[in-house]
Amino acid sequence: MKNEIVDALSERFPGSIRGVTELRENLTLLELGKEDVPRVVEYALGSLGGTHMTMAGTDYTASLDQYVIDHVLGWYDRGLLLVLRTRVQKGDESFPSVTPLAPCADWYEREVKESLGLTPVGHPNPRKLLLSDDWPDDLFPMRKGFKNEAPPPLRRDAGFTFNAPEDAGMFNIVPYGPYHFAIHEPIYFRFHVDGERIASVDLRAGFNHRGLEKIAETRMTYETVPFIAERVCGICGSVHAEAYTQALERAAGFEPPERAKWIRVAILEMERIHSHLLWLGVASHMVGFDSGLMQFWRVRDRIMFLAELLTGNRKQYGMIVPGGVRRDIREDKRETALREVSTILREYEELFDAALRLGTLKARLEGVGPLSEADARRLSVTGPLARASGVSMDARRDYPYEAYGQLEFETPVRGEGDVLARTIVRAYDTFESIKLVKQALENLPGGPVHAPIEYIPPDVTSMGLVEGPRGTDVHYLITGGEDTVYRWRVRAPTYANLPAAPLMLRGQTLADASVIIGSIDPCISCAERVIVVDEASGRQRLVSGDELRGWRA
Amino acid sequence: MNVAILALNVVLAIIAAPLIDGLRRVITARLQNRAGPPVTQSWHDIAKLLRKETIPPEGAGFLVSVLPALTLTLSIAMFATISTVTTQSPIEGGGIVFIELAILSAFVFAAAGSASRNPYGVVGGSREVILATLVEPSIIVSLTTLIVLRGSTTLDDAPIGLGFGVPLLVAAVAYLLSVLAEGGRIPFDVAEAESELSGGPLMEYGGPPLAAMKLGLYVRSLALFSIPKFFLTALLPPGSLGEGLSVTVIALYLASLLLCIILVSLAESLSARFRLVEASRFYAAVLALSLVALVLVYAVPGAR
Amino acid sequence: MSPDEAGKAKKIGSSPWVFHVNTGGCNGCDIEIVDTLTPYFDVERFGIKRVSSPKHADILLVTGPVTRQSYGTLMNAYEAAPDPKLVIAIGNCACGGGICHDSFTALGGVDKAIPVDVYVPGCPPRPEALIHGALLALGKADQKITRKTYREDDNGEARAPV
Amino acid sequence: MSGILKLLKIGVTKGRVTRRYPAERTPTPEGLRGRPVLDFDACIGCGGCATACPANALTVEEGEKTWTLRLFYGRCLMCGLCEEVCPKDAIRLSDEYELATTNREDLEVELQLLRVACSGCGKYFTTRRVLEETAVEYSELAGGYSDDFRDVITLCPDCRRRKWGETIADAYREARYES
Repeated sequence: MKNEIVDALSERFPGSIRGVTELRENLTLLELGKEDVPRVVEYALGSLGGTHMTMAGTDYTASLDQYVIDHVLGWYDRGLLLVLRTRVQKGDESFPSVTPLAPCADWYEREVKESLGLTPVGHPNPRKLLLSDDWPDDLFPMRKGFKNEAPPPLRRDAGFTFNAPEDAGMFNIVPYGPYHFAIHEPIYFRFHVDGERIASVDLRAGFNHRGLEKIAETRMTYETVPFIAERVCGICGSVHAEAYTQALERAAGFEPPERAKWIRVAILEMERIHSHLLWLGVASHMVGFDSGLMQFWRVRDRIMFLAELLTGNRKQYGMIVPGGVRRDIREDKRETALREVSTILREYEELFDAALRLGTLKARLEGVGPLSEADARRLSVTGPLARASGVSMDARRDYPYEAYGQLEFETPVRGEGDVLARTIVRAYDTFESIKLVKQALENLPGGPVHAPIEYIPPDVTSMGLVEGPRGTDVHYLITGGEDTVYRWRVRAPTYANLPAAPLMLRGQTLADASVIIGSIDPCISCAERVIVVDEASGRQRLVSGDELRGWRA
Repeated sequence: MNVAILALNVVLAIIAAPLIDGLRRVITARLQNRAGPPVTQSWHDIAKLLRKETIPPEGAGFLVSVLPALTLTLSIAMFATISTVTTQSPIEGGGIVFIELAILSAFVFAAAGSASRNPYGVVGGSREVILATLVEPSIIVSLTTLIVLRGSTTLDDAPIGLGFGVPLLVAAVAYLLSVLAEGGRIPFDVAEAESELSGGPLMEYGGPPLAAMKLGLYVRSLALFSIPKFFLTALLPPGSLGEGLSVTVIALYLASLLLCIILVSLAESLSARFRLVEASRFYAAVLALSLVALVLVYAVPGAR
Repeated sequence: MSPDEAGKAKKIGSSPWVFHVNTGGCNGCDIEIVDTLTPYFDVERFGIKRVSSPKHADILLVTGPVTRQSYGTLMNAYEAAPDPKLVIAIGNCACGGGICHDSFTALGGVDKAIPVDVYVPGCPPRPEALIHGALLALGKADQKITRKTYREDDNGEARAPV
Repeated sequence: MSGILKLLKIGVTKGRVTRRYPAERTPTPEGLRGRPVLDFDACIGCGGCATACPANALTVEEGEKTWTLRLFYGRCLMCGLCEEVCPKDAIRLSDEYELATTNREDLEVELQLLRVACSGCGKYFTTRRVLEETAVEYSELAGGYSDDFRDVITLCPDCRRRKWGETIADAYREARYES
């Protein structure tokens, strides 16, 4: 098949592309010199309309004396993926930063810097992202030589450099988090507030960084990685298991049995229903609509009971593994499930009708936390956040996997770009998911649910793309020998979406901060990392650990 | 001044106020299809807080140790000025004292928040001040309407056979609406707003001081909830109520309390929290309504 | 349960206010904690209320394996909570590090940082299990499992459990 | 306004849905993944479960004369991989979920089996039960439980290799001698 994107890039940068490899259909790898990467990425995103999917650095010093850095770009409208590969030689651990030209690379480059020790030259804000304040600057956990068993001693006195407010003037510093009532995960925002108006925002996370990728690369086998992948996130765990499994199965050229594909769809969509209902409840709570929390979760609990019936656990289903699924859905359980799904649909319709027509709720959501379509594209945000800003993207539709190609569903898109639009997109998406679960269970084909994968070739670069409740989950995988992954890079949707938070918060009031942050549906443990964000700010100020401690909660 | 009734009121405040809050929690829970706590829950909460250790807010001084107790004292004093289960009021002209204490206790509560120096406490405190300046006038005006109609600044249950008229009705509605707002529950919990401000003024307090602040808020609510009864008893023909404890007064009292609690629960379970702007707009409308009532008292012939 | 814990539980009585500290959990346990507040399980029945400040807390519900970055904030929350206070470690990560027990960036269990009164394992624990854990902490439920040791003795006979 | 009324209708008509746990227990669905329980009599000590366990909740410690399997519920994901790999159904997931304890130790299960010594070098090399299991499995192949068979099966892998080596060497010498 002719690949217009590769052609366009070859035409525009004739001397830069050193090699073209088709890894598999619609996944092409381009070799670039490291000095060419920023221009090519900028052109591909800006002029060719691509989306930045992920970026991963891999330590190959043991075998090749070099590091490999891959940018993965996607074209949803064409169903294409492009890997831009560049190599950094050992001894010269630096590369030109892409961030000044394409801000969406910000976090990725900082992560590569701290975890592999490769310096992005020209990065405007190279602070820590996911490692703790007390982590030494010269210890790089994702290098293959680093052993899990030898962490440096804990220190409580380490500080973090926060950005100063952008404008001169009098501001109150209002800390938000790490333990805020409305957000169930630790993340730390610092607002500079003028009255109740938020003037600027800085953000520090990494509270949730558990180094799961390192564990997977050192301790796990191909068969057990899905279980740690599920624990990347307790809400959309199956999405991660599916994305990993997809990447692995594609690397092995393996097709799972037909029945397994349909069961996977049912599981993934059940998870989306519970996640969206959860979000609708939590968002209601964030704007002080506690009955919304109670009612949406009342309906949600039914799907949890159903999940427990089908998988044996309310979440962390442990269903999706390489080769298929672990449990079959027995006929009697399938019938119960179909009945239950109808009940859930009825209950949800009723609640949708009541809660989402509530004037006081609408008043709190409308016009709040705007994100323009241009900004959404520039930052390569994903999922409902992008779809509420008029960017139509859905990996289920655009990069079909499992049985999605044979199922009927729509992708709700809105253009307003405010919190209300995000709410509506999710609320309608829930209907689509209920429809999908129904279709999948009604048309479940016969046959086995698991087949062994005979051979997984080493050193294959593969990608798994799954549309999770929060957006496209991108798993980048390089297979290794001896039953273990060589590199596994999880790009959870929140990782792409959180950098948009400061943009949406600026100029809004403190009262709306919770729901604006919430409107991303942040899954901090997914993003697993975090720090800064405010690209625009210049001056910095050092904050000691003591100052942080004073805020407690 | 009737010391016996005063003492009765103080005891009543401490015993009944947490029960009122407990009842609100139960009704709200039922409207959310769940079991809810026992009615006595808020009591247990206060008792437990008293058993806890006090950790003073960081970096704050003298004020934080005094203001919580002051909040409680003012609230109890406020409740003590009115007649509750008896027909007589403990204090002559208690209506004026009541209004003054209502205003004062709101500001002391706000000050207690700001004194904790926690950014959320400060923001919550400033919100509380803004809200109080907006909502207290409507309470003052609608209460004044009642006082003018009854022709007495003493808040007691003397039946005066007041004719039922539009001014009284409008004043009662305006009062109920402002009481809703004063209850500090959703959608009016703008100052405490747990999911925005993590409890605002209350955030830095723990143990006994928190018990004092909480009980203060409960008693204050109870006091405000006690007023609608006067709109009802005023309608009764003169001499229909005896002296001292009165079954009719108690029945009317319980009914009006229940009405207030149900209204608060309904508002709490059927709406999202107002923002400061929306709350102010609501209060402005309520204030306008109460002013209309006051004007009507003089405009409608024979209203007084 | 030690007499000390029983004393604390008695003081907290039927008004346990909980403060939730996520020290790097995956959200699974955290969401189940919220789930216990919602209609099907509604722990307000037991007077349990989630509070927004550790200063109001009687019980700290700690989830997650205690990542390096959240260690300091966990300590702050623990120090800010007034006595008597109880700590419940919720989920595998909090109980023993779970799947990330050997991570370079996690301590691998809450008891490595602060004393834990009750462990509630599960990945995630069911809401009922969480309620059981809370009631156990308050001295209102009994522990269902105990340590078991099985030993084979010299003649090959099973000698179990010890 | 219609939203408010509809919400009120839900609140009033749906009634109380709260389950009465712990007074009443809702039955758990069949196939619930509760805590794994060990069957001491069935376990032979192969250690397959510990290898499969993604969270290292199951660990094996090999002493000189003892083989110890430790199960720590504080790490167990209840994924059921151990149940899948166990050849003797000695570990299976139960439907018990109330695992809260006040002591960390109460979350542990320890299972200790005896190891047997090699009939050649005297080194302890596997559990008695694995040996018995192997004996039963292979005795048929070997045409009954003979002394020869016992001599082979009770050797540790090193001794067995040496013995095979010697046997082959003998056979080779014999063949050369004959030629």
